Amino acid sequence: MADKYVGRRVKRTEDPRLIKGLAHYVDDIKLPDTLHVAFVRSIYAHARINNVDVSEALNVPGVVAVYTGKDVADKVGPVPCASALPDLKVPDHRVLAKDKVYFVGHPIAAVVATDRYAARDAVDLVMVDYDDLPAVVDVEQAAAGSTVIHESFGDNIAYKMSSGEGDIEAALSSADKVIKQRILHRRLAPIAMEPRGVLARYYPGEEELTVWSSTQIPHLLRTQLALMIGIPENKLRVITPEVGGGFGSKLNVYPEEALLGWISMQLGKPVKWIETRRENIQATIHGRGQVGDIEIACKNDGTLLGLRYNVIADLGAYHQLLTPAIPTLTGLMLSGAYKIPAIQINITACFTNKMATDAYRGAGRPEATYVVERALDLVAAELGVDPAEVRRKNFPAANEFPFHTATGLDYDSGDYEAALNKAQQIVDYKTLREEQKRLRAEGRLIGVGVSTYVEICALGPSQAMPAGGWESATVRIEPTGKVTILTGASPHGQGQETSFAQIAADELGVDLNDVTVIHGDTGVVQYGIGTFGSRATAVGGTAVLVAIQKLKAKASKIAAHILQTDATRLSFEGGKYSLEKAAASAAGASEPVVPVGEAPAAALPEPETNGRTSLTIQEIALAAHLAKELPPDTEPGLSATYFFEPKNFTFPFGTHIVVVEVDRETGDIKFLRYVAVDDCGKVINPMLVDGQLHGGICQSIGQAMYEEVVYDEQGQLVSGTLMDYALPRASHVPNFELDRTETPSPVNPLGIKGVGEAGTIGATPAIVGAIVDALSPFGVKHLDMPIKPETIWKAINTSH
Amino acid sequence: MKVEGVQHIDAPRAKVYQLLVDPVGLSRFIPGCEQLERTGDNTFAATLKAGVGSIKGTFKSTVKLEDLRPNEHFRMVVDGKGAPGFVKGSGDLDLSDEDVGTSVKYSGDIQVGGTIASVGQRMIQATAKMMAVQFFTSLERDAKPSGDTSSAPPPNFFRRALSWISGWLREFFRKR
Amino acid sequence: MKKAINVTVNGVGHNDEVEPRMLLVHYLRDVLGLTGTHVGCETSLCGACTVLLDGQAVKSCTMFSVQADGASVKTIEGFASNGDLHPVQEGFWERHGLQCGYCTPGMIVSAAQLLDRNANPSREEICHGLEGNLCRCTGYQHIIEAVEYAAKKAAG
Amino acid sequence: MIPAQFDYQVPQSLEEAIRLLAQDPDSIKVLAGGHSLIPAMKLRLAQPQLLVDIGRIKSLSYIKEEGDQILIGATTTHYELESSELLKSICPLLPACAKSIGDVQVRNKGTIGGSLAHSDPAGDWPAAALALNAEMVIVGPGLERVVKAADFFVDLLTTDLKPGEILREIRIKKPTGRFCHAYQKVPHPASGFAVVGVAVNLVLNGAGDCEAATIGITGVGTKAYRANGVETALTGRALDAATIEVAAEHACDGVDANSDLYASSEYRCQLARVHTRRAIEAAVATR
Repeated sequence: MADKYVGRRVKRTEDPRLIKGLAHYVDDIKLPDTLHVAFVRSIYAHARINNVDVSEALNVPGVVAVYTGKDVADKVGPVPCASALPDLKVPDHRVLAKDKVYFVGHPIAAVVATDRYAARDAVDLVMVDYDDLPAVVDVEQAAAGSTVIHESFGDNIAYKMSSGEGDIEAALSSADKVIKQRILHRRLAPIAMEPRGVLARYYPGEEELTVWSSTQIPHLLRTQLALMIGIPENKLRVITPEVGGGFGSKLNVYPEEALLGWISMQLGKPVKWIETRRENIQATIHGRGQVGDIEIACKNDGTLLGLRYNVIADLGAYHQLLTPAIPTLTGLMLSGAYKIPAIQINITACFTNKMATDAYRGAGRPEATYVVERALDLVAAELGVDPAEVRRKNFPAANEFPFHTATGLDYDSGDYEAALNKAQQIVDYKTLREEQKRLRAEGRLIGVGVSTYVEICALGPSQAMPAGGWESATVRIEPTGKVTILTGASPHGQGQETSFAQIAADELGVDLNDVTVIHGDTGVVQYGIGTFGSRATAVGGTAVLVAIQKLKAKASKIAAHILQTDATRLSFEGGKYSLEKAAASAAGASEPVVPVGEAPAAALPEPETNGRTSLTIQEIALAAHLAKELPPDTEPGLSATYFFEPKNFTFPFGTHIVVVEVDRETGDIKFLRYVAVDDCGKVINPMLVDGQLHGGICQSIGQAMYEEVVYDEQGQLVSGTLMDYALPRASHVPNFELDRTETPSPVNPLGIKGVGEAGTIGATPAIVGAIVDALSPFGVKHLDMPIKPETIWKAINTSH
Repeated sequence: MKVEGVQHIDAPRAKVYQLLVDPVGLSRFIPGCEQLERTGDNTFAATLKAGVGSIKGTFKSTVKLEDLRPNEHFRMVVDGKGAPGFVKGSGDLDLSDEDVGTSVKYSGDIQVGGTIASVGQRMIQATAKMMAVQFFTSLERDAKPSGDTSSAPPPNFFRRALSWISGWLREFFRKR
Repeated sequence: MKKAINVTVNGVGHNDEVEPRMLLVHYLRDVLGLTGTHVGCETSLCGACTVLLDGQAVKSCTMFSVQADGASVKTIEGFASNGDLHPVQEGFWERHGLQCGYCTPGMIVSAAQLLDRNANPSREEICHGLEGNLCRCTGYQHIIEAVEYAAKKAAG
Repeated sequence: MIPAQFDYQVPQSLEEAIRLLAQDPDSIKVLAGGHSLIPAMKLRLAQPQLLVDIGRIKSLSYIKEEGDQILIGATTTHYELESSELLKSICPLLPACAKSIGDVQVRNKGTIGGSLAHSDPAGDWPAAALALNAEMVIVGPGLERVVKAADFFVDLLTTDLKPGEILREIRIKKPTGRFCHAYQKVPHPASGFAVVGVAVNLVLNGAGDCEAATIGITGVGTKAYRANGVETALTGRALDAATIEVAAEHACDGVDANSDLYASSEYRCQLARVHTRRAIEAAVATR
C-alpha cells in the first residue's frame, strides 16, 4: 500500500473476464424457453400502410405471435423525448408504425417464435401493403417543406431557436473582415461493435419484469419503460450486462426495449431480440446531421469580434430521447477556446424521412468545435497568418478563469496556451513549417492542421439537463472487510470498475483487489443517471469519493468509541485509524495492529480493543455489523450513499496538431504525425485516459475521411452495411503521440474534467485543417467531410 | 437513379415500336421475365426472376405503358415487389429513324428499395447497365429482319445473367 | 434435413445434429454455449467471430457448422490453459488493448494467428494481420502495443 | 444473418459433385470456401435449395508444376497461394495478388476457384488470371473443357461456366526468361474489395525492353479486363518513365467505368491510370 493507486497505470480489473471470452453481453445470457423476436421494418422512407397481413407468417412452424402497430397502439405508450424546448413539436412516436412509416427501418411488426430461424423466416412472409409517398430527404428542402411529414404540424420545422450574447450585428458591420463559409456535418452511424439487444422476462406470479438491455442508462430506461408499458417502476428491473460500446447510441429509449418487455408480459415467457448490423445502421440513432452557414468577424490583426452560425439540423422522422437538444449543445460551445464578444446561433431543426439523430460521441459539441476551428483557419488564411498564432491571439489567459463566454457558459479553468505550446514543442512547429515550405517547393503536398479545442464535459448540473445531472454512489464495507461500490454510472468500456476502485482503494487504504465496483442493475444499485457526456468519472467518481468520506466519518466515530478516545484525536493512514502519538502514549499502549489477514473470516470474532491504539477500516466494518460496540445513536452497518450534484460543467481542452501528405494523383492521405496534448484535469489512470483519446481520435479519423450515412433521393439508406459504411481499421490510423497538461477542475474535489469525448471533438478540425493546408497551393480553403481521396482529387483538379 | 442512353436498333422504326409495346415482345426483352399477362389496357402483371450470378430474387410486378404515340414515343411505368425489396421506375422511350434502322432514346428514373438498396449499392449501377445491354440485345435479335441468331447468347445465359437487379432494369427499359 | 457433425472444440469432442444453415458461430454460441465468440456485422467484415479452425483463423459467421464436421476448433475460451493466460491475452491486459471487450476475442485470435506466422512483426505487419478485425473503442494503438508485448513475451 | 433453409451434400469426388449438381443446376450451388456465397446467403440475396460442398474433395487443392505449366486446384485457398514458396519463386504475381485479398481470415478460407467462378467485378483474382493468360479447366457432365481467362469472364458476376459445370483447375504457363510482375490495388476502405486492381506481367528482352505485356485490371468495369491499349503501348519499347506514363493513359480505353458511393467513374479511371503506371513501375523495379 506504499503507492497510491490514483495517477498510476493500473491494469483493468474488468479485463480478465473479457480477454477469456467469459463476459456476458445480452446475447450471451440464455434463459430456458426463451422466445425470439424479429422485426418487419419499412423498406420505404415514407409510405401509407394499407394493410399488414400476418396470416402466412403465423403458419410458419415455431411462430408464436406476430404483433403489428394496431395490436400495440393503445397498449404501449410512445417513445419518450426528454428535451423540453419551448414550442417543440413532438410527434406521437409509437413503438410500431400503424398507419404510416416515416423512415427506412421503421418497425412495423414483431414476429415472435421459438427460435431465431423461424422468426427470421416468418419476417419474409409478413405482407405489408404500402402506398409510398414522396420522401423528404434533404434537410433544407424539409425546411422549405412542400411535403409535410407529420401532417398535423403543418410544416417540417420541429423548432426554431436563437441564442447568444453580444451585439452580433454590430460585430459583423464593424469588422475589418467578415468571412463566410457553408459547412456540412454529415450523418454518422455510431456503430458500437455490439449491436443493441434486449432480453425480457416476466414472472406473472410476482408480477415482476426484468429487462436486460445493452444500454448506457439503466435507471432512466427503467423509469421510461415503466411509463411506456404501464408497470409499476418498482416491479421493473433493468439489468445492463456487459455492453459492447455505446458512443451515445445506447443513451436512449428505443421502441424495441419497451416492446420486448410488453411481449414478455403477454406471453409469460422470456423474449429476446438481438439487433442485426443492418438494423443497427437503419434504426439506431445517427449522429451529427447539420447544414450550417458561418459568418466570422475579425479585425485585421486577427482579433475575433463575432461569430454567427445559422444551422439547419436534420432531426430525422421522430425525436428519440435527446434529439432536439443536440443542436442546442452546438450553440453552447460556439465560443470554442476563444474570446468572442458576440455570438449568435440560429437553429432551425427539421423533420426528415430518416432515422432520428441524437447523441453520438460528443453530441453537438464536435459540430461546434469544428465550426469554430474551421472559422479560425479561414481567418488565418484570409489574413495570411499562421493558424496557431490566430488561435493564441484570441485565447483567454490562464488568469481569466472562470471565463464567461458569449454563449452563456463559465469555463471552469484552463491554460490553453500551455497546451498549444507543448504540442508545438513536440512537433517542433517552427521547423515543421520550414520543412513544409521546402517540400512544397519540391511539389510535395504537406499539410499541417492545428486545433485548439475546448469541450464541455461532466454533464452536468441538473438545471441544464433533461433528467438530472447528478450521479450516485454507495460505498459499503462488508463484514469481511471487502469493499463494495455501487455506482449509478453505467460504464461500458471506459474502465470505471478500475478507476473507481483506484479512488476507493486510496481513500480507504485497502488493496485494489478488495474493491468491487457494481453497476448497471437497478435491482441492486441505487438510482443513477448513467454514462455519457464524459461524466462518469468527474461526476460519478466524485460521488464515490464523497460517499467514502461520509463512510469514513462514521467509521472514525466508531473507531473513537472502541478506542475510547475522541474522533478528532484519530488519524487515518494506510487503512487504519490510529491514536495520535500523544494520545497513544497516554493510553500506554504499544501493541502493533493485528494485520487484517489474521482474523479468521468465517468466525466473525469480536474485535479486540483492550489496549489497542489503532483499528483497521475492516475491523471497524466488522464492529459496525456486529453492532455491539457502537457509539450511542449510531446505525449498525458501514455504508454510505451520496448523490453528487455538480455546480457546473467542466471544460477540458487541448491542442491537436496533425501533419499529412496528400498524393496529388490519387488524393490519398497519409498521416505523417499525430500529436495531441490534452488537458482533462486530474488523471486517475493515465492508461485509460490514453485509451479514450486514441479511440476518440480514431472515430474522428473515420468522420473526417471515411464515414457517412447516405440516404438516396428516395430516402433509401444505401450505406446500409459495413461493406459500404467504412470504419477505420488498424492500417488507417497513425501512431498517436499523446501528452498532457493538467489543470484541475475546481468543479469537483478530484479536479477531474472528463475525457470520453475529447478525441472526437479535438481531432476532426485538426485533420481537416491539415488536409486543407496541404491543398492550399491550389487555393482550397475548405472541404466538407468525409474528405475521401476523390474529394481531394476533384479539389486539385477543379482549382486549375 | 437516372438511367439514360441511346441505342441503335438495326430494324425499321415501326417494327421496333410494335415489338416494344407488345406483351410478347416485352416478356422476351425484359431480363428474367417469366410471365407477363395483360390486366387492362396497356397494363400488365409480370413475374420477374431477376438476378446476376447466384444472386436472385422474384419480383411481382405491374407494367404500364402510357402516353403511347405510335412509332414515336411511349412511357413505361414498372412497379415490382419481392423479398429482396422493390424496384420502381418510369421511363420515356423515344424512337426516331436513322439512315439504317432506328434510334431508341431512353431516359428514366429507377428506384430500388429494401435489401438490394441497403447492401447492393456497389453493383447497382453496373447491374443496371448490364440489364440495359441485355434488353437491347434481345430487342435487336427479335427485330432483325433475318433469322440470324448465331450471335444471340444462349437462353440460359440470359436467365442466369439478367436476374437480380433486372427487376428495375427491366422496368426502366420498358418505360422507355 | 439435419446433419450429424462431429467437431472438436477446445480439445473436447462434440457430436450434434444441426440444420445445414446453422452458422458455425451459432453452433458455438447457442449449441455449445461458448459465448465468447461474438457476432458484430452480418457481412463478414468485423472479425468479432474469429476462431481457429484446424489452426487457421476463420470467421465463424462465414461458415456453416456442417463445414466444420471433423475439424478442430479453438475459441477464445480455449486460449488460457490451466489458468495461465496466452501471451496475447496477457498483452491485451498489460497494454490496455481493449475497452468494451466485444471485438477482443476475435482480435486476440487473429493476433495469435499473426504471431504464429510471424514471431516478430513490424507495426505495419501487425496492422496487415489485423485487417480483418474492427475495433470501435481503442483506436488500435494499444492493440498494436499488445501484440508487440506478446511477441516480446513469447520470444522470452 | 440467418440464411433461408437449404440442404447440404458432401460429395467425395468431383464426379459425384457433378452428378449432384445435374439434378437441378438452377437451384443448386457449389460451395467451396464460401466467402462469396455465404455472405449473399446471409442477406438472403441467394437462396439455393442445395449446397454441394466441394471443399472436402482433397484432390481439388494443390499447387504444382507440370511441364511448362503451373496447375492450381480450384479449392486452393488464397493463403496457400500467398504463402507458396514455389509460386514466390516462379510466378510472384500470384502470391502478390493473394496477399491483397480481403483479410487474413478470408484468405485462410476463401478459394481461388470460388473467387474466379463468382467473378465479382471487384475481385482480385480475375485481374491476375487475365494478366497471366490463365486457362480455366471446367468440368461438366461427361465433359471437360478449357477456357481462356479472356473468354471466361463474361459480365457482371457472370462467367462462361454453364449451369451444372464446376471450375476444376487453373492452369498458367510458367513465366520464362526475363519477366517481372506486380499487383497494385486500391482497396475499398470498408469492404476491402478492389476499387481498382492492376495485375502486370511483363516479359523483357535481353536489353530490358518490353517484349510482351499482359495487364489485367479489376474493379473498374462490370468485369475484369485486359488493358490492351496499355499492352500495345509497352510492347517493343524500352520501359522508361515516359513510355510507361503514356502507356498507362490507356488503362480505361473502351471501358464503361463503374460508379458507386466511394468512387465515381471518372475518379476510378484516374485511379486505374495512376495505378497501372505505378504497377508497371513496381514490376520493372523488381528486375
